[in-house]
Amino acid sequence: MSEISYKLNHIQHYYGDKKVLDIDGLQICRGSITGLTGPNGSGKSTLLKIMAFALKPTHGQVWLNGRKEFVLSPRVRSKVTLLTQKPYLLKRSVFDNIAYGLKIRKDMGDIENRVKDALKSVGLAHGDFARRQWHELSGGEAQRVAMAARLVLQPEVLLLDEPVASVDTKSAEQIRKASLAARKNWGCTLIIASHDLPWLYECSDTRISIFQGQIFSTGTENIIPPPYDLSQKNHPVKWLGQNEKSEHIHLAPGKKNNKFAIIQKEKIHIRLEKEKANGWENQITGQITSMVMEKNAELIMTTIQAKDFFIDISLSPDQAENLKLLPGKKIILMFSSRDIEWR
Amino acid sequence: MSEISYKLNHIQHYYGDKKVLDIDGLQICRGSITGLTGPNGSGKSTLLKIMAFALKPTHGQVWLNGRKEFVLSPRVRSKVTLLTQKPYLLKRSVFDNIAYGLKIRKDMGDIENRVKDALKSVGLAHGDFARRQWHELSGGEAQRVAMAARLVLQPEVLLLDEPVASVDTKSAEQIRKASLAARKNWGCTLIIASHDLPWLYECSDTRISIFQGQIFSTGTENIIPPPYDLSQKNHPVKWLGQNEKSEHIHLAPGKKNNKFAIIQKEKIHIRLEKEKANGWENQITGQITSMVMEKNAELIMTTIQAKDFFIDISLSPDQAENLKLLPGKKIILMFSSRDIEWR
Amino acid sequence: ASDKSLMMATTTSTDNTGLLDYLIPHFEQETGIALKWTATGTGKALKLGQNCDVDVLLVHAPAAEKAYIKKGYGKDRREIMYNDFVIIGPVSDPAKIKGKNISDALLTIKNHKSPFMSRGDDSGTNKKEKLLWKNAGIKMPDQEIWYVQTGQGMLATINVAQERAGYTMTDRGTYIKYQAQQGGKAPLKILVEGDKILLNQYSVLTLNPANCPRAKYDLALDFSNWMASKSAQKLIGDFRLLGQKLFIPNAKQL
Amino acid sequence: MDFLVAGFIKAVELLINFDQGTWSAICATLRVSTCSMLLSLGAGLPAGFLLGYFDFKGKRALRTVLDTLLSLPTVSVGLLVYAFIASRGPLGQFELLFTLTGIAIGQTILAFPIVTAITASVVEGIDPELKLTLLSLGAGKKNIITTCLWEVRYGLLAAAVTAYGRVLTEVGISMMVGGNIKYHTRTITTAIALETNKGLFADGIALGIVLISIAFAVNISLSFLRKK
Amino acid sequence: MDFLVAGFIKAVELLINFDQGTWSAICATLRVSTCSMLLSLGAGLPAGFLLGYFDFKGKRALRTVLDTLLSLPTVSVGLLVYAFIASRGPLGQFELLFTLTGIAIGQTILAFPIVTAITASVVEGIDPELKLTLLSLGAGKKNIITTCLWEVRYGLLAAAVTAYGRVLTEVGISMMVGGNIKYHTRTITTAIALETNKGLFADGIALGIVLISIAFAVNISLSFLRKK
Ligand SMILES: Nc1ncnc2c1ncn2[C@@H]1O[C@H](COP(=O)(O)OP(=O)(O)OP(=O)(O)O)[C@@H](O)[C@H]1O
Ligand SMILES: Nc1ncnc2c1ncn2[C@@H]1O[C@H](COP(=O)(O)OP(=O)(O)OP(=O)(O)O)[C@@H](O)[C@H]1O
Ligand SMILES: [Mg+2]
Ligand SMILES: [Mg+2]
Repeated sequence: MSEISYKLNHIQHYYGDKKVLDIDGLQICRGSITGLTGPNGSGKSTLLKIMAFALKPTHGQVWLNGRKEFVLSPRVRSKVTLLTQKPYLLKRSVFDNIAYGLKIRKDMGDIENRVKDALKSVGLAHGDFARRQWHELSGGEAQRVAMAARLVLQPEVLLLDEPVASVDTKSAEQIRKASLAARKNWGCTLIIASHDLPWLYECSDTRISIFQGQIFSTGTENIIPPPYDLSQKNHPVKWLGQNEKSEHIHLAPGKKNNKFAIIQKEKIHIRLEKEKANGWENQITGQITSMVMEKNAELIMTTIQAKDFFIDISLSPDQAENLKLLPGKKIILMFSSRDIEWR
Repeated sequence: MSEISYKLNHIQHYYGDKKVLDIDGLQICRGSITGLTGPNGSGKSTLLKIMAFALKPTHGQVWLNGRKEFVLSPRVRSKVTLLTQKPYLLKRSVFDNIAYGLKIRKDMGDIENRVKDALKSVGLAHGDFARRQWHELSGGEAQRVAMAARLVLQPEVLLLDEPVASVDTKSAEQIRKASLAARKNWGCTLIIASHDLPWLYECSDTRISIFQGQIFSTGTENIIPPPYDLSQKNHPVKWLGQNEKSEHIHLAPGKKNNKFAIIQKEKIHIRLEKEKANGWENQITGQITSMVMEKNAELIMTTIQAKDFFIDISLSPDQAENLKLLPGKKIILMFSSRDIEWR
Repeated sequence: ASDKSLMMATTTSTDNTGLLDYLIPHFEQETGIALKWTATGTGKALKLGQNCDVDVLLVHAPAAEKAYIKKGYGKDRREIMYNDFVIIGPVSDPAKIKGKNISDALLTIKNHKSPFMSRGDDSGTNKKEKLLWKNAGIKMPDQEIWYVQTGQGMLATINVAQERAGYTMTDRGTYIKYQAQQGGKAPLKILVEGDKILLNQYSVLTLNPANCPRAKYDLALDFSNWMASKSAQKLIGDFRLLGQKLFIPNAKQL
Repeated sequence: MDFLVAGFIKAVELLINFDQGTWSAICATLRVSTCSMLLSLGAGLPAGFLLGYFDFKGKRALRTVLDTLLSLPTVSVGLLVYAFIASRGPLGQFELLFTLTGIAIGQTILAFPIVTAITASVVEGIDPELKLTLLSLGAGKKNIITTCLWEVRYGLLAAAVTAYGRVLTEVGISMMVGGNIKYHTRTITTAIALETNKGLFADGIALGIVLISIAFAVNISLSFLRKK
Repeated sequence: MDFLVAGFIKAVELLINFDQGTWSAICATLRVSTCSMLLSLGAGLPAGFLLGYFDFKGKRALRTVLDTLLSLPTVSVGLLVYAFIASRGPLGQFELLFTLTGIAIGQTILAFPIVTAITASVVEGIDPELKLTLLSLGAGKKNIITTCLWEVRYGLLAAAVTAYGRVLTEVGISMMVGGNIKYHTRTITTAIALETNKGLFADGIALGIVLISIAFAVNISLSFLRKK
């Protein structure tokens, strides 16, 4: 299982003069499910397109299964499949849309049943949908047809760009199951970009977050996003809230160009009240907005909002119960500025 | 505030022979924010298009401000604005896209600043984005530009079809704020369709859910979706789980054609363990998947999953604390089949 | 002079040879009448006159002209000049018609089934050709393989004849131009000429005011008279194409 | 073959020596084609829009008829126009026969179906989301037409350029309606036909080169409208 | 005016009486136009695809040249082909002058830029998402071409129909290369030109109606390809 599927080396991508991706190195294990998160415009779709060999990066190489591969390389074609963010359906019936990939692979055996299964796995009834035309679908239905068209190919790598963006809860659950089944049944490697963090956390076993084109791996980190106030050079500050300068985070000194403030999730502590003079510079008032079950109910992903700053922390059920944490509750986030790194 | 903005009368819509919308009556108050939920293909987008006077319903009329209105009616044009599900940007710059609506209204005063404000309200920096071309945007950025193009018009009614579908958490929060500000600043009436229920619950003051074209108002109801097993005519049953016939819900007798099983949320009780012989036919094992703060932290929207059946219940913080409810916890849903209505 | 203007329809040969370009400025200068002309097939020229779209005609199809006047469309047919037709063919002359009289020549071509190119466009030239077949007592070989109808202008037809190594009938003016183009090494040369019947008479016709009341009959008559005038006749006689005389003036002075 | 080379040399000569006949034909061609293009675009763009945008009964039949009109032979158009504007025709009193205006009318009839048919199929390809977006932004009928057409401007350019090519090169109408009158209604194409008829192939080629140069100049000045 | 009516009657007569000349012209027209359309579509669709799909340096210049070629006068094309296939020309030994094959070659040259230019601008309008989708589904180069072209089939129909109209109605090439030889290379358009020149306007109109009828039949049989 720990065989390496993808290796990215010094990938940079520019749109015009604008650098939107700058990844020194990244490895993806075969059979893993990787969640890709990050704000709008951080470069998720660009990265996925590059990994799908549908876009040539301005610099750098992508290895697949230990081989340097390129756009339109015939080795790659039948292995890697991308579900794009705005799925495009071909101007033909739902059935033909799903069968298309099989047809160009000249892999036509038992096509009826395979299409049927694919439709079922995204929660669409074959009888109702297969003969519909591409424009006779609602937004979420179209999204799911596109997903089915990828699943039916049983690719070695499945790259999903916001697969549940306009999909209802039940179908999202179905797509999650289908993703897990893909891994189980044919050892598929999945990389999934999504803004639906609870869903993504349930789906994936490792997480990568991406911010302004840079990668912060493992999902154990929180980014304290810019802008930073550098007016006192040695004690940069991040103001919370949009206009008022009231609450703020003390950052570590030593900020360099193009670096972001990072803090490990485990270094953030939750208290119910402020503590005086305990050596922790940062005691930020926040409110729990949501608590969501992470995979297998072992952890609870808790989202805390402090003005316009959102932070996700994974808590154990015990911890949550002890502090009687519930959505809506006000809490204190406590951490030291020494634990903040510039990366 | 309780003046009526919209009135829908016997609206039916067909695509071909397929009836996708069947609404007997619906009223929307001026200045309200209505959340519209429902699974994929239930008819949300169709309803919003009809309310935007961009689609003529097959049957029935729509009143706006007490007047029967029609597609392309000049009275409606400057009042009602729809953000479509797949926002389409005109092939011009971001600035021109946002200014377009103002230009066709010949309302060009101080256009620079108004566009700037609109961009800011969806979290995009004017300097960075205004001069970009329509195709030089990421998915979420495009979505937000389209939103800005609607906000800038300051319409009387704003219909939003999945405004945060591919938008990051922070921007979703900004869009929420912008929606509230629209109501506050110019008394805007908003109807918002979304699958992001936590977000929607935070945004809206009333909820409508829609299922196979039929409306179930107020958000206090849960639909137990078909298929129903009618093999014993008098005791219809809803099987949970996809294939195995194990756990099930006893439904009320008397199912009629095209009717759905509905249960009021308040009629569902949560227990930690099953109780014997208490007269409640249904004791269903479920697991809490998420708990999200509702508006103003007064309630917690709790999602419970029982096999493939999802149910949302609003709990008070006290209730949750007493039962020590947390995501991941297994609970029992208890309710009587007599409380199930056919509608 | 600008209000005195005249519209003429004429056949392509008068225009293509450059005769009108040479002649008309004199006419305009002497009479103060502006003359515009459109050069088309004889048939269309007559038709334009019949429909009163023009004021005067300069054509070369005597039989058709007489019928035309009889029908009441035209008036005052005035013979102005002539040139002549010749039969040309490959230098090798496969049917051996050189020196024969015209009827014998055609008969030989027919018997030998040598390719013969006809314009087949009902032009003055074509009408003359049909008359020649009739005079030779031969049924129109319309459907014969060797009888090729080009439906095109004279020069194009000569070109087809050259490609097909066949015979054709042409007016002398066009042949001269053709010869010049080939730089004196023309693969086709004149084989039959000089017969009286080969004369090609050009006439000016005015339109019948009864048919076309709005046509400028008076100015048309002026043109007709001028063309027949001594000075114009001399100009025509002096006109040369590539050093060769092309038209022989023969207007009868009134 | 050699007349091709000779034609090239002659083309340069004609232009440099400012040959009067050639220049008058160039002017006539430009005037007539500009006029007919303006008319056919003015009528054809909205007509094509309506045909491509709206769904109505008999639309497919109408499209088939329109496609058929793309196969109108120029001589037939010429005859048709002639029938109307000839001195005995219903429009005879306007004296349009043998005038540039007459030619322009005929060429408009020729170009209109081309502009309309290509516009219609371009407009048909418009994303339905665009229509919805425009309606939802409060666009009125006029806004919808202009914005839709602007959205597909590259496609319309193809319609215009194709129609222009047809208008610029047609002979049948110019010949039949214009009469190929030197210094008046002789256009470059009728001049080419004449020279070719005279067997002066080099002159024909030369004039052809002149015509193509005009088209090239027009297209270069249009190319700034192109997508980069 | 009356010749229009007469033309109508005559058109019916020609077809009913099975007039030999007319039928031979119809056959010639059909054979030549089918052949040239097949050739120009076969070459023009892929060429237009490449031009519209890929971005490369000099693309805009190439498009401008192509647009200019839309303004090739038919007589010039005729002369060009004539120069090559005349017996003294470089291809003289194939004896293509005054044959239908010769005409077809010329018409292919005429139609190719039309097909290519319209195809290119239709392909240019393809949603970039389609390209991405095809790549992501594992389409190879050939799949990409065929699927893209199929996606824009309605636009390509316009290209084909426009080119067909041009080919069907052109006179210059048929006249120059084919020679308008009765029963052999006389097409309907050259026949129309001939009849008109003879002053037989009614016959010209009649043949024009015959031509339009052919186009109508072709377009009706194509209309099943249209979007409903
Ligand atoms: N064609 C383009 N030209 C210029 N800039 C572009 C282009 N496409 C994307 N960008 C920019 O590149 C950056 C990365 O875009 P990308 O689509 O990868 O973001 P993303 O992470 O997928 O965002 P989202 O969550 O909104 O989908 C963004 O800042 C975007 O504005
Ligand atoms: N053009 C069409 N032709 C036929 N059926 C259609 C068409 N558009 C939508 N439908 C069907 O109508 C129903 C309602 O569609 P609608 O787009 O309103 O759903 P929705 O609630 O917006 O769904 P989603 O959450 O996926 O956006 C769906 O079942 C869909 O399949
Ligand atoms: Mg993206
Ligand atoms: Mg929808």
